[in-house]
Amino acid sequence: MLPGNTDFILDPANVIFLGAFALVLVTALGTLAFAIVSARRAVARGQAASILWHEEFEELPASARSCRHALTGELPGRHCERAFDCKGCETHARLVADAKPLPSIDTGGFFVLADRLYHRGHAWLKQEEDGTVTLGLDDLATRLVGKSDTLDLPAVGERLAENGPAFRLKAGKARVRVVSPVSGEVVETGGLGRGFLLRVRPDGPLDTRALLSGREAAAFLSRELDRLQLAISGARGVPALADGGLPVDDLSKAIPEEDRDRVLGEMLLEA
Amino acid sequence: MKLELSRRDLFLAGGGAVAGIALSPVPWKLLDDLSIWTQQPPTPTPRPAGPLAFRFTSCALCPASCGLKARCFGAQPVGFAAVPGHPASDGGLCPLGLTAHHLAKHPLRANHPERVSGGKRERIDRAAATAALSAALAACGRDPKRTFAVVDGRPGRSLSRTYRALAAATGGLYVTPPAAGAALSLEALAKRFDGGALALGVDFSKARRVVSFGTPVLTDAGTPGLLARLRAESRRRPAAERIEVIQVEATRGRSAALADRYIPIAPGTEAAFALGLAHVLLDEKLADAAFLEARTTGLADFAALSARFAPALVEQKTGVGAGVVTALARDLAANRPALVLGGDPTAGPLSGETEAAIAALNLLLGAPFGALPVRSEAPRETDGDAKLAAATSLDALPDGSVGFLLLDATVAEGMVPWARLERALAADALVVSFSPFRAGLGEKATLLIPGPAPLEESIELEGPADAPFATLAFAPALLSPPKDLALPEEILREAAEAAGLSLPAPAAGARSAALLAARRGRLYDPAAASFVAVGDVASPDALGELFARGACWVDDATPEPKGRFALLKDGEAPRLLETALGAPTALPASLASLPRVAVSAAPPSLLLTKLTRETALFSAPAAAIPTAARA
Amino acid sequence: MHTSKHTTSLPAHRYTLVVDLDRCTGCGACGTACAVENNIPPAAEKATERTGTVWMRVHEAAAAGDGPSTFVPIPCQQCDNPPCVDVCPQRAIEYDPRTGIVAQIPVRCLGCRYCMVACPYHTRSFNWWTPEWPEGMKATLNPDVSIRTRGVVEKCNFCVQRLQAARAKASAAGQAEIDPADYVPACVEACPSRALSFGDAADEKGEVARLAKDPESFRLLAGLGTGPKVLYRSSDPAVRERLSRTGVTRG
Amino acid sequence: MDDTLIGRGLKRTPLPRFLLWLVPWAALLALGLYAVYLCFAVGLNQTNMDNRFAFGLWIYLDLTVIALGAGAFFTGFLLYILKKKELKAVINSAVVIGFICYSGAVGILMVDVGQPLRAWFTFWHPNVHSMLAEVTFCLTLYLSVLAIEYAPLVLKNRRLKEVPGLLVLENQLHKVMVVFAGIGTLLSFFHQGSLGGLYGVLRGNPFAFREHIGIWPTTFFLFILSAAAVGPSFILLTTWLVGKVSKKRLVSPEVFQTLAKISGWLLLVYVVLKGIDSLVWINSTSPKTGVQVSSFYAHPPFGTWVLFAEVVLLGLVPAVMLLSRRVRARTGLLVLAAAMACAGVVLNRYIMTIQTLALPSLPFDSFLSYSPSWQEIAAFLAVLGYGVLLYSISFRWLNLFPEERELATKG
Repeated sequence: MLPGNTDFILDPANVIFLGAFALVLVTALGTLAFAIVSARRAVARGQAASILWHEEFEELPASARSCRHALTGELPGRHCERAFDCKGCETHARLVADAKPLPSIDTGGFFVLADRLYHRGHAWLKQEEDGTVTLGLDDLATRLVGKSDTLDLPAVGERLAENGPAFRLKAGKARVRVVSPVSGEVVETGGLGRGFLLRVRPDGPLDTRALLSGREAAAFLSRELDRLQLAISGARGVPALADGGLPVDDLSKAIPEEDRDRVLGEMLLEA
Repeated sequence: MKLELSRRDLFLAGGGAVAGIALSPVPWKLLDDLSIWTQQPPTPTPRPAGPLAFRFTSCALCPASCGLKARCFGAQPVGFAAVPGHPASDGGLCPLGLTAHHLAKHPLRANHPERVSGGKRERIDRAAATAALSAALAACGRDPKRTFAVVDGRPGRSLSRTYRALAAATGGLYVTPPAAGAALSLEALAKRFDGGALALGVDFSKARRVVSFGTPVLTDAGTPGLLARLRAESRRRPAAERIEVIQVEATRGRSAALADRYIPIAPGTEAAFALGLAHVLLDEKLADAAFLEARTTGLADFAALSARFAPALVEQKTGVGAGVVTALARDLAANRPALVLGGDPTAGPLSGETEAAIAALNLLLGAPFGALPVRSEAPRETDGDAKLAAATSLDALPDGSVGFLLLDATVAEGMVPWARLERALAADALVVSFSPFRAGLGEKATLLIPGPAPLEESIELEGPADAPFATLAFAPALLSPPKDLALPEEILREAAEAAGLSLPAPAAGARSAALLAARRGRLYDPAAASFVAVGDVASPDALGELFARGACWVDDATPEPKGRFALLKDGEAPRLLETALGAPTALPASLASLPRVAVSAAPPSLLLTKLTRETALFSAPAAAIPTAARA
Repeated sequence: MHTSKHTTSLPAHRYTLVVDLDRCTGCGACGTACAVENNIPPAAEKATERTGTVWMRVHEAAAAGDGPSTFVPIPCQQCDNPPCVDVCPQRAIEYDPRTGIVAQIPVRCLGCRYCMVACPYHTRSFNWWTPEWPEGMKATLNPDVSIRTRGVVEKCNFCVQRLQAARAKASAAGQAEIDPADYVPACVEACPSRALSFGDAADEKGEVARLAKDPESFRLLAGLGTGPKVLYRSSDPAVRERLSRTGVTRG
Repeated sequence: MDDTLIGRGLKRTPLPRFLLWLVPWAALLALGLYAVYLCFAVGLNQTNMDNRFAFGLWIYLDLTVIALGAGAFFTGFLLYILKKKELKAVINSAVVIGFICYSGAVGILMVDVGQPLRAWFTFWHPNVHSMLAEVTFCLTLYLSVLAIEYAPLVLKNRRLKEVPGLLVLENQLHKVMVVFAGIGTLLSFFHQGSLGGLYGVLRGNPFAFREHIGIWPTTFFLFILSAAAVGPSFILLTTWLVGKVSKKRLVSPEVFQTLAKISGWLLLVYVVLKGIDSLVWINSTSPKTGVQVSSFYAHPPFGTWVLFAEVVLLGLVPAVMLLSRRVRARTGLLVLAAAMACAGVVLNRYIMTIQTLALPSLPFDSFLSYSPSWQEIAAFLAVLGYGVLLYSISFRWLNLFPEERELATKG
C-alpha cells in the first residue's frame, strides 16, 4: 500500500487513490481521537456533571425550562437558556438589583420553609451552622414520590457536583435521580425520617444565586403543580379533578403506575 | 533533585515505546512479510523425483498403439506429448494415453493375488495362486469336458507363445478377439479374395470419399485424429483433392456431427442402402468397370440382385430419400478413390450380410489395392518344432465346457463381451485374470493374479490393423512394477511345471531376430525423429537398444497379390436379399462414453472425470468411471 | 473502441495460439493434457460442467439441422486488452508486458470471482471444491506447477512454467532468446489432429504471424475489442460467420 | 433489568412478548449461520453459483441493501450538512438501518469470497483501477463510520448514560458528528458509485458496459443518484412499518412529507438521467460493439418490459407520486409510492447483477439460469433476521425516534 510493500507501484493513480484514502482515514480517526480525548479531559476536569446537565436541559420540554422571573410574573413567558445557572445571568442580575417586591403568591398548598433554598430540580438546601449544608427533597417532590422503595444515597466521602446527580430513588416502576444544588463532599447521609437526606461540605464559599427561596420558591412550586397536572393528563385516561386541581395531599396516588416513571422524570428534570 | 518514577510514568514509557514501534517500519515490514508468507500455496508443490528427461515409448491401452513422448522427472513420468511423425500414430494421442501414467496407482489397481468366493475378495499369496493354477491345469488335462481356454488381446507377444504352448499341452483353446479390421468390415472383404490370405488396411490419404456405416471414423476408430487431420489439410487444396466423409448412421453420434454429410438411416437397413448405391452405380454405369473386370467374379449375379434395389425401394426401406441415394452414388463415382467402412470397433462388427453388401460396394468403387491397401504383417519368429495351438475366434468356444478360463491383461471387455465368455464356462469353472485392475474382466475373475500395469512392462505392440502399413514397437516400460508382483509368464511356467506339463523354452529376442532376418522396413527413432533401414542395423543388440529408446518399426509397401474378389459368394444371395428386405431393427444401445474406453483393457484414469463430469462432450459419464474408484 | 494502457504498446513477444477448427474433433486430449501439466485435480463427486475446474474447454457449436458441428476449444484468450486485469481488487491477475501472457496468481486471489464476471469467454474456473488426488496419483503431479487451494480462481496461462524453463535453459546456454521448440503448451503437444499451433506472433516470419493475417483466421467476440491472442481458423465461411457473432444476438 | 433499559416515557411491549417476537428472527439467523458454517467448512460448493453464474443471490443482496441503506448517509448529509432539522426525527433510525444494511452486506461478502482470510490483501496489494478495490476501501471505512454514528445512540441508553464518562463521550461525539456525516457522505458517494461502476466497466459485456465520464462509467453516477433517491423512501417505508408493527406514532407527518419530497425530486432527476443514459447506450455504446440492444431483450423472461418497469413503472411513476401533494396527503398512497421507488432500485440492481450474467456471450452460449441453493437463501434470510433483531433491540432499548415520547404524550 505504501512504498516498501512488495509489488508497490508508484504511479499517479496509486498516489491519488491511496492518498485520498489515507486522508479520509486520518480525518476519521483524528476526529474520533479528538472526541475521546476531549471526553476524557472533561471527565478529568470534573465537567461531566455540567455537560450531562446541559445536555439533559436541552432535551427538557419548554414548560420545564421557564425562567424564575417568568414564574414570578416579572418576565412572562421567558425561558431559561443557561441551564438554570443564574450566577452569570445578566437579566437575573439586573432584576435582582431592581429588587421589586414580589406580589403575593399562592403556595399551592405546599410548605415553603424560610431556612431553605430551593433548586429547580426539587432539592432543597439548608445552610447549617458548621459550614455544611443539608440537602433534601422539597414538599412537592416528597408527596409526588410518595413512599420511596429505595433511596440510593451516595456514600460518605463521595463528591457531588452542582447540577449533577445527588442521589437516586426508586418508586414502583419509576427510577429517577435528583439533581444536587451544590458541589461538595458528602459528610453524612440522612434519611427520609431524619429531616435531611445528605449533609454536604460545599467546595469553597457557597453561591446560592441560582436557588429560589421564599415567595419565589412558592411561585415555583405552584407552577410545578400546573406542570404536573399537564404531565399526568397527557397520559391517556387519567381523570383530572373537575376544577383542574390535584389532590395535593396524596399526589403519588394520582399518578397511574405505568406513568409514574415518565411523570417523575419530567418533574425531576431527567430526560 | 530526586527522580521519582510513578506507575504512570512507566505506563507512559511503555505506551510511548509501543507507539514508537508502531510508527516505525517494523510492523509494516512484518505485515508485508505476512502477506507474502500467506501467499505460499497451502499444499506444497510436489518435489521432482529427479532431473527432467524426455523418454519415448508407445501406448498399449488400445490397438492404435500411439507413440508417447513422456516428460519424466527422474523415473517418474508426469505427462505425455504426442509424437508427430511416429509411424504408428503420426502425432495421434487420446485422453486415455495422456493419462496412462496414472494407471499404475489407480484406486482399482490390485497388487496381490486375490481369490473371489461368494462375492468376497480374499488376498492370497503367490504360492496359493500358483497351486490353484496348476491344479486347474492338471484337471483340464484329465477331464475332456473341462477345457482350458485362454483369451489373448494382443497376440504375437512372447507371452502369447506361452499361452499357445499351454493350450496345446492341455488340448485347450487359444482365443483371440477379432482384429480391428474386422470391425471396419475389411476382414469380410479380404475373405472374398481367392488369391490367398489377404489383409487390407486403410489409407485415408488416398481416399477422396469415405462412407462410414456407423464407424466413428473421425473419432474413435483407428489412429486418433488422423482422418480429421487429413480431411482438414485437404480442404486447403483444390476442390478435386478434398476428402469428404459421409456418415450413414441411425443416431447422430460424434462422428456424424463431424462428418461433411450425415445421412440418418433406419437402424439395421444398411444393407439395403448399400445395395441401393450399388444399384445406381451399376444402373448408371458408374462403377469401376476396369477393376470389376480384372479383379472380381460374380458381377452378373450381383447386378441381378442389386437391380431389385431401386432408389424408391431403398427410400421405403431405409427412410433415406431416393434422390439422396442417387446423388451419393454419383458423387462417390465421380470422386474416386472412395472407400466404405462399416461397424463400430466398440460395438462389434455388423451382420455378415451387411458386410457383404459393403464389400461389394467397395469393389464397385474399386477401393481395394488403392484406398484399401494390402497390408503385411510384422515378421514373427517361426513356431519351429514347438507344439503351439493355433488362434481361434470366440465363436470356437463351446458352451458350458470351459473349466479353466485364463484372461490375459490385454483383453478389453468391449471387444470380448463377458456374456459370451460366461456362456462357455462349465460349472465351478476357474476364471483367472492377469489384469492389474479390479475392473473390466479383471473384476469378473474368480482368481485375480494381477500382472504389471500399463507402462510397467515392456510390451510388443503391433500397430492398428486398419493402418496401411504394419508397424511394431517394443514399447519400453517407464515405471517399475511393485517389487513382489508375480509376472504372468513366470507364474504360468511354475504352474505348468507343477502340473507336469512341459513348455518350450521362452523365445527371448526371437521376434527381433526375425525382424532383422526379414531385412524389411525401417525403424523410426523418436528421439532423433529419423528413420533407420532395418538393413542398416548392425546387430540384435543395436536393434534392442533402438526399441528401448522407443523406436517403432514400419514395413515397406506390400505388392499387390494376384487373385479376384467374389462379389457374391455361393449361396449368399438369398440371405443378403432377406436381410436387405427385412424390417429395421431396434436402435443399438449407445456404449460409447469416453473415446476408446471400450477397446481399452484398463479403466480410465480418474482424471478423465474432467471430461465426463466437467464437460458436456461425453455422455453417460457414470458408466465410464466406476464411482467405487472414488473411494 | 475502448482503449486501455495495454494496447498503447504491444509486447515484444506476443505468444499466440491458433486453433484450426477444421481439425478439432472434440476428443478432449487438449484439456486432459492441460490438466496433467497444470496439476488440475480429478472432478469432485458433484462437479458439473459449470462447476468444474477446466482451463481448456471444448464447446460444441452445432450447426442448424443435421449440418456438421464445429468443436471449439476455448482456453483463456490471452487478450492484449484484457477485461479482467483491471477488475481484480488485489492485483492477482497480471498482464506480462514482455510476452502478452495474462497470468492469474491464485495465491493472491481472494476468490471474489469478479474477473469471471468480467471475462466474456468464460475461461476461468473457481475452485468450488478442495483439490484432491488419490494418494498414488500425487506422485504423478508436475513439480513445475504449484497446487492451488479451494476458493480461488484459476485459468490457462499458456503453460508459462514451460516458458520459464525454456528461459532458464537459454540463459544457461548463454542465449538471449529461447528456442521456440522449447516453449510449447501441453495442449498443443497433445492435439492428435494438430488443430493447435503456437508461437510468437511478433516474429513476422513465423507461421503464427502468417496465420494471424490469413483471411480464414478470426477472433471470438472481436467486437468487444479485447484483442485475444487465441485465433480461430476455419475454411468454411459459414463457420467463421457463425462463430464471429456474439451469443446474445441469437434467437 | 429490561425496564431500566427502556427510555423514559416510551411504551414498549412486555418482555416475554418481545422475546417471542424475536424467536422467529433468531431462528432465521441461526439457520443462516449454519449455512454460513457450511460454506466455510465445506466450501462454496454449497451454493448454486458456478463458473458461469459467478455472482449470485448474495451479490444481488449486497447491491440492493447497500442502495436501500443509503438513507443513513443521505439523511445525515441533509441533517448535518444541509441543516434539515426536521430529519432529526429519523436520523437515529436511519443510522441503525444503515448499519444493519452495511454490516449485513459486508458479512455476506465475506462468505461470498472463496478465501476471506485473504481479503486484507485488497488493502495491502490494492489495484486502484478496480472498482471492487474502491468498494472495499470505502465500504469498510464507511461501516466504521456508521459504527461511530451508532455509538452515541447506544451511549444514550438510559442505563449506560448513568455512567458519566459515556455520556460525556456521547456529547463529544455528537459535537463532531458533522465531520462523520461529511466523511460518510464522501465515502458513500464513492462506494455507491463504484458498486455501479462494477458493472459499467465490464468491457466484455455490452449489456452492462456504459460510456465513461472521466474514469467512471455512467452507472457510477446513476447508482449514487438512485441510492440517494431511494434512501429517504426506504427510511419512510421502514419508519411507517415500524410504526405499524409497534402500533405507535413515531414521527410527525411533516417528516414524511420532507422525506417524500426529497426522494421524489432525486428520483425524477435519476429517471431523466437514466433515460438519457439508456438512449446513449441504445444508440451508440452497444451498437459500437456490434450488438443491437434489442437482442438483450430477446431472451425471456427479460423482455423490454424490464426496461419499462425499471424506468417508468417503478421510476417515473413513483417520482411523480412522491411529488404530488395530493398523493402525499394520503399515507397509504405515500407509502405505496415509497415502496414503488424502492422496488425500482431493487429491480435495477437485479437487472445489473442477474440479467448481465444470464445473457449469452459466446456464439454457442445459451441463456443461463440460476436458482440459489437453500444455503444461499438461508444466508440471505439471516441478514433479514439479523436486521430485524438488531433493529428490534435498538428500538426497544435505544431512543430511535426522538419525537416518539412527545407524540405519545400528546395522545
